[in-house]
Amino acid sequence: MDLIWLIPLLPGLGALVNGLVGVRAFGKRTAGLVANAAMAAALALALYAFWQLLSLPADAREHTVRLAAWIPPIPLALGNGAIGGFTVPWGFRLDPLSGLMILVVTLVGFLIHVYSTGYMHGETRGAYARFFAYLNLFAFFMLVLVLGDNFLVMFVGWEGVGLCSYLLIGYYYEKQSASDAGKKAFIVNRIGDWGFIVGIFMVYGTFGTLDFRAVADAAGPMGVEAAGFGTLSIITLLLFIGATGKSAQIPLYVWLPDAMEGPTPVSALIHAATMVTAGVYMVGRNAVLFSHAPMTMEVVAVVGVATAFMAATIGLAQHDIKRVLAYSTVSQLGFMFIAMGVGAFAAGAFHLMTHAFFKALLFLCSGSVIHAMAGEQDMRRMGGLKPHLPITYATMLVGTLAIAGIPPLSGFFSKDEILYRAFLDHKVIWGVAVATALMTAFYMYRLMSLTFFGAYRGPAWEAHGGRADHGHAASGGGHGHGGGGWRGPHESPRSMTVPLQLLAVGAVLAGFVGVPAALGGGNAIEHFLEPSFVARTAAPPGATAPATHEARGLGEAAHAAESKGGEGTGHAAHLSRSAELGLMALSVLAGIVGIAAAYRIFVRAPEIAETLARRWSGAHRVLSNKYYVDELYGATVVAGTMGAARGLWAFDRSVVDGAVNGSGWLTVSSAWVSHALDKYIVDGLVNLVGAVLEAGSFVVRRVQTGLVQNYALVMLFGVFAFVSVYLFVR
Amino acid sequence: MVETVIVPLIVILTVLFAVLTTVIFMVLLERKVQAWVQVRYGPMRVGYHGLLQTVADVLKLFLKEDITPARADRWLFTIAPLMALVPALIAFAVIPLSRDLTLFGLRFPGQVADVNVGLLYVVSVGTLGIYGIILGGWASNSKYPLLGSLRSSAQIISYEIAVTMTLVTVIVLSGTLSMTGIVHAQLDKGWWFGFMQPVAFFIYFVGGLAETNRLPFDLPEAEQELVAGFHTEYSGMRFAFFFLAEYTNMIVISAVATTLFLGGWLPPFPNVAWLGFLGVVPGWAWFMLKTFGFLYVFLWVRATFPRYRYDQLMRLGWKWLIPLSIANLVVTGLMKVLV
Amino acid sequence: MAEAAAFYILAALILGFGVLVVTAKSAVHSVLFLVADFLCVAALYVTLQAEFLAVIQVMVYAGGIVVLYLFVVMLVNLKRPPDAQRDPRRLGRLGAVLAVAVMVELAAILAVGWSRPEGEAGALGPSNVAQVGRALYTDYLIPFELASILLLVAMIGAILLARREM
Amino acid sequence: METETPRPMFDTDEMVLNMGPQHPSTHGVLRLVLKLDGERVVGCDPVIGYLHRGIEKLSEHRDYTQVVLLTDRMDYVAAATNNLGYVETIEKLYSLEVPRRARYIRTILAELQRVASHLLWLGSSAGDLGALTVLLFGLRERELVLDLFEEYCGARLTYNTMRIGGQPVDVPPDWGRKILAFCDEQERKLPDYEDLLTNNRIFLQRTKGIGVISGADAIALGLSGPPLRGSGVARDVRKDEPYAAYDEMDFDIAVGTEGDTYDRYLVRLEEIRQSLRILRQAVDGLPEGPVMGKVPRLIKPPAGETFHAIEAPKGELGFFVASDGKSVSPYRMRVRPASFCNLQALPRLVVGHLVADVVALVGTIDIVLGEVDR
Amino acid sequence: MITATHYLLLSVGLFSLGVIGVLTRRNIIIILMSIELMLNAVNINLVAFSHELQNVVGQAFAVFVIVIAAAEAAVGLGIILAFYRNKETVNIDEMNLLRW
Repeated sequence: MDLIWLIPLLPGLGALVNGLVGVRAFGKRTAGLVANAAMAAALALALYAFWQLLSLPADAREHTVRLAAWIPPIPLALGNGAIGGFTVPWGFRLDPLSGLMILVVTLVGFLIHVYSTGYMHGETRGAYARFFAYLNLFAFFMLVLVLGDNFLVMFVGWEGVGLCSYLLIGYYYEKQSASDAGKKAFIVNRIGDWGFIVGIFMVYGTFGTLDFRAVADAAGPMGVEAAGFGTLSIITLLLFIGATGKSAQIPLYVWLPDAMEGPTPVSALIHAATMVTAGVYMVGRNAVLFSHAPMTMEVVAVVGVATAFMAATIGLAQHDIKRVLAYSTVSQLGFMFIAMGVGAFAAGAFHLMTHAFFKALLFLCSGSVIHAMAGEQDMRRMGGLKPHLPITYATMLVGTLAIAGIPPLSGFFSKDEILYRAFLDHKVIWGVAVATALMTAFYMYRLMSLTFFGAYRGPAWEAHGGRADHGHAASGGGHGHGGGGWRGPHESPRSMTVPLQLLAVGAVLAGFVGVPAALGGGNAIEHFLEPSFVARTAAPPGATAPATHEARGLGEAAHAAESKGGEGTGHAAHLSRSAELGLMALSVLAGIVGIAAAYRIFVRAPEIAETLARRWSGAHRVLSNKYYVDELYGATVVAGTMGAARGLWAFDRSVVDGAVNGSGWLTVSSAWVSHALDKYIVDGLVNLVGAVLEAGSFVVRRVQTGLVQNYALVMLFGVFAFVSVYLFVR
Repeated sequence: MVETVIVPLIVILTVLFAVLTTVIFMVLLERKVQAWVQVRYGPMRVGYHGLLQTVADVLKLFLKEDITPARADRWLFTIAPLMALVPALIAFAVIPLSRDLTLFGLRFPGQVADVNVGLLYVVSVGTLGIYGIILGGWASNSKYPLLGSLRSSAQIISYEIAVTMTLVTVIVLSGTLSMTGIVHAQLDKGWWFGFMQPVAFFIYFVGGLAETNRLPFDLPEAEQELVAGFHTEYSGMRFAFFFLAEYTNMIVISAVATTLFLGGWLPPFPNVAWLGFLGVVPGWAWFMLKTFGFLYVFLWVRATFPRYRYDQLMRLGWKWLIPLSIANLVVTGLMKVLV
Repeated sequence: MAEAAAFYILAALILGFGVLVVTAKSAVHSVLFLVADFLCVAALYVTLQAEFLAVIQVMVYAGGIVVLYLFVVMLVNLKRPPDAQRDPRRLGRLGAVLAVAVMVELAAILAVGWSRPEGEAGALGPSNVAQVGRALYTDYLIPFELASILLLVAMIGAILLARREM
Repeated sequence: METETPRPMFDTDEMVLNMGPQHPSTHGVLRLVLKLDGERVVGCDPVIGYLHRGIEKLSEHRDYTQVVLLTDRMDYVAAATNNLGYVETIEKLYSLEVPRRARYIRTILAELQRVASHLLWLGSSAGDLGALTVLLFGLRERELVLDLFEEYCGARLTYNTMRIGGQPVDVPPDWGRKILAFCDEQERKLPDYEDLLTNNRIFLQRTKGIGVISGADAIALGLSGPPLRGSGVARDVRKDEPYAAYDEMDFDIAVGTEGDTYDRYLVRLEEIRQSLRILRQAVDGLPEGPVMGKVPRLIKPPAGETFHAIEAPKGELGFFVASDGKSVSPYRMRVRPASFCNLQALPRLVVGHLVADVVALVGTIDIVLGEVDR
Repeated sequence: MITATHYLLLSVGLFSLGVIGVLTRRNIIIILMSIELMLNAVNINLVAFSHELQNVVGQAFAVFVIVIAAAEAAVGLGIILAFYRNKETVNIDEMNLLRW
């Protein structure tokens, strides 16, 4: 276990070798080999470390390795050591949570590396090595992120994965949309990072240390800020802002769908399985802080559920296969945040793990499909691919069922756990979540149907006999059909299908580590993860302790005693086993209903979809335009202060008008009224604001003469004022 | 009064006289030495073997018409030669020409002023000489002089870095900035620093050639290329000042080299007992001997080498001499710390 | 007495040359007055027993920085007089007035209300160089190194800026 | 080329620099209009004609013998070879037989002239690079050659020393021994130059790789003489189309490899050695006999025209003479001057080099403006 | 007797000259030179205090000021050169693109 620092370092070395040497010198085989070997070694080390961790007693499963001082104590005799005392080590900590994470990261990462060797083989040699260098670099930073034992090391990883995400989204940098998407992801993430880093400042200001364990231990004895909005609430809120950025929650989720411009393995690894879960991980890592700030928890849960719901609705109407999955990811991340918000940290982490498997699987399958269709991503031009892509179909079906929550696939257990805990916490959240689950099943099966069932709607390949088709032209990289023309959809090479199959196995089996008690399981994962979410000081944060003990419903007194303070967010209620089973059944039912509906609409009677879309055209347009959020952000945030007036106007145009259109089906008259209202009052107000601003700035800008000396004169005037005050007032 | 005013005045006048005389004979020496190297006689007509040739030249220059080009900046054109000459002359203030002498019951110091930052003084005053060159070139309002002056000043500044680095090595060895202190340090060590610092000495020598615009670094005045460099437009007395400044600078370089690397007014190997008889020769004579020896090498080099091209010269300065001098400094520092 | 005479002469020279720097028509003349000004300041340092600083002032300012100015003045070989265009919105005169006002005020503060700050009077020994060096290399080592890095960065930046685009 | 070389700092615009016609290192009244980018030459335009005296036209109004005197004024540092070229042309046109002794004497004079010319070149071009001592050394030895010429014909620069059909005078007594003594002396002095230049780092830096011109380019530009041989082309009229007594002499052609300034320097030094070798052979083998052939009193060649070239020190010197058979002066004379043709290479050589190299390159092609402009 | 006050008055005067130069001249090179004047005024201050307090710290800081001045001159003049190459002017009144 002392070697855990090697786990991130190996991919780092791989990145270094590929990045410095490989880009110029390596052939594709060598580059792929280097990257895969680094990941394989990291995986092996991670497995070994995890095994060692398991072999420890449950209460001692924590191991810290400090490599060196990063920010050493500065021997400055300034003041009372206030400056010199700031030290940060390069520390790595292995505990159950990070152990789980490194397993997920290295395992999924390794499989995706393997997959990528097949998926990316059409790239040129340098670009291929570059891709693997980025991928390895990402693994390095991700592992630093999860293994870091303090905020600052985590922040290094945090920013590093952001960087890699940017690099990989913009991998096809000659494509305008890809580089734009990369920039968007980067910038949106910065907004979140602002919150994160301010949170870190506050953590240091409050606790005087950045070590997670020390912070948790210090926070443990503090009172729960149930009534007021105290320091911990502010800290956690700020941290959560960081998490929303990284994990694509409202309002900062917009970058993730665009991030699908990157190569599909990247979407799978970074934007589904690992990086985007960093926010969840971070919240879980600071579970003690969060559990002391119930108000933040509520915010987390509400944001989570809102995100889940909103993303799921958007997912209903998307045509791009990867975008559907992207919104699905956002939605599932919302689920994880629901779990975090209701205090079910372990459940969240559990869902994180299962999600990593099935979502990576789904993405890779979609990659396989895209590969087969020579870069086509629009589902309207797919269909009937099942006979062509048997393995992909099978594995994707597994993934779909898993995400839909069909037992006994992994998604069932984790999602059900979350729903259960949400139910305990708040019924409305639960309700929305179940609806979301239904929609999840629906749009996933819609995806399956549009892709694999029905008639083939894609470009013909025999008649054209070449690659002159639009589908291919649309693909930035021209995935791997280097020499010859496209000869129709075909199954992917073994290097791609084998990871699919392995991930499918994972997606099936991963849930069994967390079979809930109601089904006779031990919910092993929850006990395993528990120590990570609690402070070691056993001071209870109030009256919740017995309830917590109760709620857990386990017999392990010793374990409960030490974890009193942790999970205790006060879900006092506990349901009977039958009720729990009922809930389960309900959620399964939701999944089945969703699938059935999708089957009905998209497979049996495709015309229904058309009809629906026409009938609900307003809603449909809103959904397929993703609630106009991108446009909103574009207008408000991007255009900046100067365009504030115009931004409001755009807001009015897109949101209000969109809403008007959406509700146009009510009555013609009400639409007319609202239109009039809109035009004369709303527009009038907004335009007034804009006009005032514009006129004001027109006047004020004259001060900006551009003459440096006038600016200096103003400075001098300031000096003059000060000196005068000093001279006369003193 | 005598001690504070008259004695320094005498010393100053002596030094000034010595320097100016040396300059005059330096010019003659240059012509003679070069002639001898080239198997000629050199000037023979004025005085015995041309001894008074320079005097005649100077007289001629002083009597010549003093032309100021049209559209030249009169004011700068006039003071530029002085700005070149004055720094060269005042640099002698801190150079110890001899040990302190006692004559007629009065104590005469061996130098005008023993400043505790003497070496830095020499360097800083040396940098001021550039102004004369740049302004002379600029004020002429002509293309060739401007180019020549820019080249010249760029060259001087470039080589000054390397030269200053070698001076730092000497400071490291001696532990003082006072010129007299440096001579005494050589007495204490028993070795001239030239023997202890051959690399520094060599760099100093090369840099000295470059700073005084001597062959093989005489580009600024390369007759074949830029006609006559920054003083193309000068004639008569003002030209004489530039000329004087150039030779004075040569003597400054030589005198500083003598002080720093050749033991100043010390006889060779001052600590070797059986060479003690060398002390019979007075210190100022040793100093003169060494300075002229060094100057002779200047002339020798001039008679031997072709000229560098400008870019080659810059390359030599920046890519060889400066790194070499820094490396030398580092090694010297290490030796000082370790040994 | 001698000290006072030196101070007044030097002060007059410094201010006089300062005025000339600011008012000179030609930039080259301005540069020259600046050099003269700096040399006078160096002389003032000598009277203040800061010989090292005086030499540094001559070496770095007069021998380095101002030469750089001179180079640039010569390179910037103007086709039309630099002061040709005048922006009417610039409030130069007001600035001068304000500057004079500030000067008067500061002088008033100094003349009326200022007294020597109380501080432990150290001892400036004869070996000025050693003392400055010791201060720079012990107490102010980090600022010193930072300053050297600043110089390096400035050097690289200046080279990049002055270099022609390839 | 221009885009790759780093530009020096002090440049603002492309600047036109006028070098000459009054400039110490253009060897006469050559004017070079240089286009500079900073210090780098991007264009060079030689302007000639400042020394034009109309020698070719003048000769149409002088009789054939008087023209010899005009040829002296072309390449005035190598007057003897000019004479040789001219008289041999007329002899060819007139089909005159020249006595063997005269041919030997002509060979001796031509080779002495070559040595003198190369010495002057060595001195002046080294002087351009700042090596003043070499300049004086070169001039010193050249004085010895001039002494020999003076002894033979009484003149030191413009000899007018050949006649159509033979030599005007026989060699003075003891002249051969003095030539041999000079050869020995010169042999001893050559290492002096080499010591000062051949392995001098600064000289190498100034000449190696400067003004490179390939053999093919040199031929294309019509170069001849040392600039051609420096580029590795073994073309020497003395070997290829022997004249005077060269067919009886044993010597080697000095050839360079790189075609740069340094190789041309080496070629010229080697040519001095070879000249000394020829001189020794010629003096030793000087046959007895008359020095003047049978020539009509009135030289009036038959109608016709001819061209004849010799290897002058600067390169191939050719004379084209047309006679109408009636007049006593050439109907038309045209000179193919070595310097003029070699000068064509200058713009090619200097582009891309620095201004300071222009001086070295003007030196390396060894031109005399008297021959360029005529 | 020359006290620190005298030096401070001198410094104030020199500084104000620099300020006037900065505010009134249009040649940006002269403006930079005026800034050098101001820096020198500061240095006079520092050295005067160093003398007054018999403490070498003031001189150490003066050295730093000189370093800053060198850096400022190098970069500032580099910018001026670059600007001059583009606009053919060093008139600060024509450097007014940073507005509106």
